[in-house]
Amino acid sequence: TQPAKTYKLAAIFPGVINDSDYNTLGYMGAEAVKKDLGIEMAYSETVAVPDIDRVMREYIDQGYNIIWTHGGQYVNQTIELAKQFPDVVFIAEGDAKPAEMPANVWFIDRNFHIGFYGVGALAARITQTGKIGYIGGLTLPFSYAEVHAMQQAIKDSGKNVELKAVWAGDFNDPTKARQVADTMIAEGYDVLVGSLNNGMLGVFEAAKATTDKKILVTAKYTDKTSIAPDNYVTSLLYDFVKPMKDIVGKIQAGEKGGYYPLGFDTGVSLQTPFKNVDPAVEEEMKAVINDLVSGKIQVVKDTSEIK
Amino acid sequence: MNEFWLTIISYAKLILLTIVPFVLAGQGTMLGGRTGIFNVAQEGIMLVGASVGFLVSFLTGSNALGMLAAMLAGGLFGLALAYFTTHLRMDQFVIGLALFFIGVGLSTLLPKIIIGVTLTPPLIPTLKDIPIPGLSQIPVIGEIFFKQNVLVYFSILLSIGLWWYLYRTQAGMELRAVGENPQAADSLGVNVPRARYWTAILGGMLMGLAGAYLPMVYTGTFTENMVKGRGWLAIALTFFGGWKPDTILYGALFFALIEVLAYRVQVLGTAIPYQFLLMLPYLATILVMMFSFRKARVPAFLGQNYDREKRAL
Amino acid sequence: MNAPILLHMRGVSKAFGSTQALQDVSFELRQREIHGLLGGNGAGKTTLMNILFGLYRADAGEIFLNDQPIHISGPKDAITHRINMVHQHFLQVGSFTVLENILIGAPRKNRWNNRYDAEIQKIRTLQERFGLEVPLDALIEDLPMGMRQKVEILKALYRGVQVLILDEPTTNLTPQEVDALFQSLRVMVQEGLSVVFITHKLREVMSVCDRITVLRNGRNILTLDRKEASEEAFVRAMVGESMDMSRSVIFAHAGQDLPAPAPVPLLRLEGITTAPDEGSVALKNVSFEVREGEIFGIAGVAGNGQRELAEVVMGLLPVQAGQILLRHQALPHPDSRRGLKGDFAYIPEDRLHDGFLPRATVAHNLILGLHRRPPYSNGRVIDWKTVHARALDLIAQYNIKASGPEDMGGNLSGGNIQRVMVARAFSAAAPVLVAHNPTRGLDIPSMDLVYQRLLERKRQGQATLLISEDLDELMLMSDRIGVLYKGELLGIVERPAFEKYTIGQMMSGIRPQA
Amino acid sequence: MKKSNGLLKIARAVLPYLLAVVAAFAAAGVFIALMGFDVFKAYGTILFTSFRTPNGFVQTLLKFVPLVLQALAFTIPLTAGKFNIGGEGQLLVGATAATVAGIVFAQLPPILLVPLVLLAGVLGGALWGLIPGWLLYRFGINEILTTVLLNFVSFNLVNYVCTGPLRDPAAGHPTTIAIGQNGWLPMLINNPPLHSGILLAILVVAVVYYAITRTVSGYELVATGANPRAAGVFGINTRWMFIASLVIAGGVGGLSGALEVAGVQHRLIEGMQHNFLVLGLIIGLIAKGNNLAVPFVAFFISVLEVGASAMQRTLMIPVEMVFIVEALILVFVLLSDLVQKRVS
Ligand SMILES: Nc1ncnc2c1ncn2[C@@H]1O[C@H](COP(=O)(O)OP(=O)(O)OP(=O)(O)O)[C@@H](O)[C@H]1O
Ligand SMILES: Nc1ncnc2c1ncn2[C@@H]1O[C@H](COP(=O)(O)OP(=O)(O)OP(=O)(O)O)[C@@H](O)[C@H]1O
Ligand SMILES: [Mg+2]
Ligand SMILES: [Mg+2]
Repeated sequence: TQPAKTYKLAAIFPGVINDSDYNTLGYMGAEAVKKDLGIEMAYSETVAVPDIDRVMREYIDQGYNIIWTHGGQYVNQTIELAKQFPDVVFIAEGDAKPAEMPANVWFIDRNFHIGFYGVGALAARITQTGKIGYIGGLTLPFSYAEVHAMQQAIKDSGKNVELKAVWAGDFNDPTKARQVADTMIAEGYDVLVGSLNNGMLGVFEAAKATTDKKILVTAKYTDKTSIAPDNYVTSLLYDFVKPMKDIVGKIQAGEKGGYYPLGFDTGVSLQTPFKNVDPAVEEEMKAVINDLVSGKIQVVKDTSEIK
Repeated sequence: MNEFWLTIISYAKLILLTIVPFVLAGQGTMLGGRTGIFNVAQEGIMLVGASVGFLVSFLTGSNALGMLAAMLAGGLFGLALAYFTTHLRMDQFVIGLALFFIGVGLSTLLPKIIIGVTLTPPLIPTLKDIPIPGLSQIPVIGEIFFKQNVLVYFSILLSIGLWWYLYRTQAGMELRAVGENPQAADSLGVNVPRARYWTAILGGMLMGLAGAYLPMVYTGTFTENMVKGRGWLAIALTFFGGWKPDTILYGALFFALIEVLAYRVQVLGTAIPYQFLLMLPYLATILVMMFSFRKARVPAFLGQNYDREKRAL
Repeated sequence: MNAPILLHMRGVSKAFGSTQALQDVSFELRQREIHGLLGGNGAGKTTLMNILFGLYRADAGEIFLNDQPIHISGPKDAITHRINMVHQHFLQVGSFTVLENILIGAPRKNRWNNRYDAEIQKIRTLQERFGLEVPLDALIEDLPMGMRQKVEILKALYRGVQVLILDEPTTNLTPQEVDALFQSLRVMVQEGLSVVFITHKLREVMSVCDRITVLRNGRNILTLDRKEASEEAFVRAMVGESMDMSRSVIFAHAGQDLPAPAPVPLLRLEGITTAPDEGSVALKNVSFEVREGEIFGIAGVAGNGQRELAEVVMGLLPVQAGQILLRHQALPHPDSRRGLKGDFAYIPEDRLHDGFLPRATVAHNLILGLHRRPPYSNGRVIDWKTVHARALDLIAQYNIKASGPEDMGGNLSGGNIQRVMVARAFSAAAPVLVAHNPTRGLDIPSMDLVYQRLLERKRQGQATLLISEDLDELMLMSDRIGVLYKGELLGIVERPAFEKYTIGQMMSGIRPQA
Repeated sequence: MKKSNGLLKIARAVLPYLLAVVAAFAAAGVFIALMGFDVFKAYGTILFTSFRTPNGFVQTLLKFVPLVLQALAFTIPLTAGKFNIGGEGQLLVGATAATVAGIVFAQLPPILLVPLVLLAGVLGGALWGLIPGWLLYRFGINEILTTVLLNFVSFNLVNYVCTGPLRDPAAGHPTTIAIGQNGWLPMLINNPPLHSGILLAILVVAVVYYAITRTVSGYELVATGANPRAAGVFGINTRWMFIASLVIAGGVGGLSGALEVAGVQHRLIEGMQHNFLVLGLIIGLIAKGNNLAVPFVAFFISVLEVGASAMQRTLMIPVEMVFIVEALILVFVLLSDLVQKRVS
């Protein structure tokens, strides 16, 4: 009823916006909001955990009234602050609906596991040695969920392949990731599924450095063809343009909070056409992906520990 | 060749691949220490080396230039350390820490300024293995030792060379004298400041190269803080390497073995949480020091500054 | 014989921070002469020669060699002019062999190998010529002082010298070894060398030198031919008018009429035996007692267990056998807190390492070891008011040259550091004092002050264990002197039966025949 | 007369710092200008953000708490001549212990739980300081190495705890669930939030200063640092001093972690140590190990840090720039020493 008030968006990123990865996606989302919705936007890079509360408050001081924290490490403090500033809207990200959700919080659930069913199905079909390696950063709930989803896919594919999950201990240490990947290759794993940020680069280098056999790699978030054209298969693409435009739009329409799960309908997709994969597999996978998107395949979100 | 040998070979290659940054940084530390200069800025210098090395080879498209630049940058840090300690006689640890801070800052600042925002990751081609004609044909041995990248060869030859220089030549004997008792060396006409300068600079260059190794071989790109404590491990290595080139090489092999095995255990599957496997290199280092540290013969003058006209207080 | 002048230093001045070490000093050296350079501590002897050898850079002055002005900017230059120096504290690499120590910096055709056959030959011939037998492949740190000095001389000869400087070469030698050294000096002079011989011991100078130059407070007072001068002349020159001789212990020869100690033993060592470990001499079954009002002297060549003895008495060094009794009470051992408890005071031999806090204030230094007891503290909190007052008092009493109690220890001169050591020890007023080379680095007036304080203690019936490498000092102050050799107490002589050469014999390990 | 002397003394002490700061800013300014930014605007932001808004000031105080404690964790052993580079490890282990205590005993009333949480943090940190202390005492291992290496061990320890049974399923990041409300530090101000930990930090500063300058143990610590050999000869148990100083430092470091948990995060979060260690070292070194100077330097650095992120946000100048300014200040402060020596 009252005239739509003007909104200013502040986006806060855990890493540098030019990582051509998770932060870049966020940056593009924020840019889109700025361009397409004509909303004033400012952002902060590499905001450390101890600083997040301060940075959010500084933005609020400056009259920003939509605060988006683009990372799971911020979710708790974002919600805490939301309670203190009811007329500022907060957008938080995480992997499971938080226990308490103030009315002025939008929660983006990243639902990584759904896409990883597809990755698993693909990996099962392209491994020669029958050994698939999943390289994660840390044993976070979403990582477990990803691995379980892959297991579900492998089971459904009826193929007899082994899936091994290992952890580099860090999503952003390419050197460690490289060493893990080297080890897996030495142990005969020929398909490496990366669920890392900067670490991904180490996995690709390991694959490139292997000359005596062909190592295939899948990645996450963005198209990484250019890094290793001969080893790259696909990537589980994410997108924050549509989600952010949706949410900010809703905010403008007066919807101050809500739950926003990411999925195939919001821009998540398995990058096609696959690289370095024979067309037959490409065909099989089309069906799988369709069933996924249509919801015919229900991917179980299982965050229990991997033994 | 059967499965077993293939595994052996690939692990042996991995170990050699892993020792390089430790050997380079360790020998660099040892070299400075031999004239009494105790560099504690490795972590920072390696970061700068990684950053500069990556940037230059990214801009020029030449890894050789990149490594050269990394060594130059490291050399500058060595020069600064030598100047502040040998010339201005300031505390080596304090200056070392200051250089470490500057290194950390510069390493992330430079890429931001020079490359800025790109939407595809800036990548450089990593170093290719260079098979040594003939030798690389030898079964197993050839595969392991003579199909490596240039820096693996370099770090091993460097260790041998340094050992020969320090223990088989008069020049090296005089250099060691500087680190043991500079006043004695000085009173016999050895140019102590010169020795301290060049060892500190060359040491810095080696650390810079050690840093450059990470993007050049492991990752093809620079990422913030990518050295992740290897600089500090190099100092530890130098201590339990007894400040000797040969034992430092063995020490590095031991390190690499631990690292590689830690990952292998994880891949083969184990009840031990991976976080504890990742602690292994650090814990093993401490463990080894418990038994080797007292015995390690440290250069007598390590960490001190020599002033001809000042009597030791 | 007036041989031509080989070397001439003219108008040399040098300042270290505030101290003017040398003020317009001139010095000339004739060919084939042994020239004594005489002066108290801190007179500038070492500084002058360090300048000649290029270790210190002179603020002013010039040097002529055979009437040619030469410029020496570092030892390298000095060596090329065949000037060489044997330092007071040997400059040697302990972990290297004798051979390596000689060859450091020696010019070679090919510096990229370590085949030293030719060099070894050359060294052997030198050793024969001057009778300097040393095993070339022995590690320096394993050699006794006498040997290490030979190495030092070999280093000089190997590089070919015409001017050889010896800085207090006799400090660590027995009278016998001293004679031997003087022998080889004479040989060298016959071979055409000229020798500068630094010392503050008059008798030595008189026995070997052809000419003698005396320095005092950085000025050269006089240069005389030995023949045409008397001891008194030199003493005057060294000490200066400043000092009031009448109250002086040194010149009053107070030793003779010291009050005899009471026969009551205060400190007693019984069969003390310590474990041998590298770098230190083991004490072997050492027993003696120090009585009330007694000064018990320990003589011996440096490094024969003096340090170990002092540390055992202070409870720092564990023993394998034997015990220490204070007033017939066996003391717990080892017990590094012994000093803290107030019965023992200590003047350590190595003041810089064992006694001094360069990075703390003079006040901090003056209460080290006394800091847990009144008046300085109640055991928990330090009463800095009192500390400050006392510090000012001590600084005045012992005329310690410092800007005040808050002055940093590092700014003090060696002599003043020693004064701090002494002031601290005497202010503890402990029944037992272990004084190791208490006058090292002190000029004669301050030396005298220490002696006066020692006599005061004596009168108050306190016991003093006086360990010294200066035999004259021991014979002047002690009631009895025990001689240490390789950790054994070879014998005890009683005043007035002191006799330099018999004590010297014991110092070199020859037992007195009972 | 006397008073003016005192002032003169203070001026003498402060002047070199001011010069160093100016010099550092000038040097870095050239760099910033070359990068094509507005130097004055940048420095304006850096220096005044803390004082423009109440939030800015409160945030500065919140930074000050961990930084001053980290600095003390460095300077306390430094007094005894030992380098503790393990502040962040001690912070993390302290934070871990505090978190576990805060979760396990969540039901206790505040009067019990708050002290318990802090105590747990102190003990955790002290333990992490004891290990290098013991390794030094028993095996003579260089403490610089052991303290640093233990940092890396602590990172993995935190990862383990944050992804283990106490993990927070909602956060896509290694985080534990929150500690009991009763364990949260009482607030001095609610909005912007200023927790009472700052009082505790200031208290610690005062106690440390008093203990080192006035007590016998403090004297023995100083003596040990000034010359361990001599201190030992005169009855001070120097090896014990080394251990004690490292343990106390660990405790202080642990407290900084506990305060972050109980006062700010209310949970253990991977990365919560950020760059506190390095800043703590810089502060301790700029203060030249003088515990009286530490709080002032720490506050100044906090101002810079808060200003830095504002600068990065408003002018898009990389934060590292400020880090370099800080390092430069250190170098210039060190140089100013020499200058003083030369002059006097
Ligand atoms: N390296 C130095 N730094 C500072 N002051 C010095 C240095 N060397 C000598 N001095 C000062 O110069 C003066 C002369 O010292 P020098 O060592 O020449 O005396 P010396 O005659 O050799 O005394 P000693 O008999 O103790 O050897 C003394 O005041 C001494 O403190
Ligand atoms: N290691 C040193 N570095 C710099 N200056 C020193 C050093 N040692 C002494 N000094 C300075 O040199 C001056 C004399 O020092 P030194 O110890 O040689 O005096 P000294 O002649 O032995 O003392 P004294 O004349 O009382 O016996 C002192 O004022 C001191 O400030
Ligand atoms: Mg002197
Ligand atoms: Mg002298």
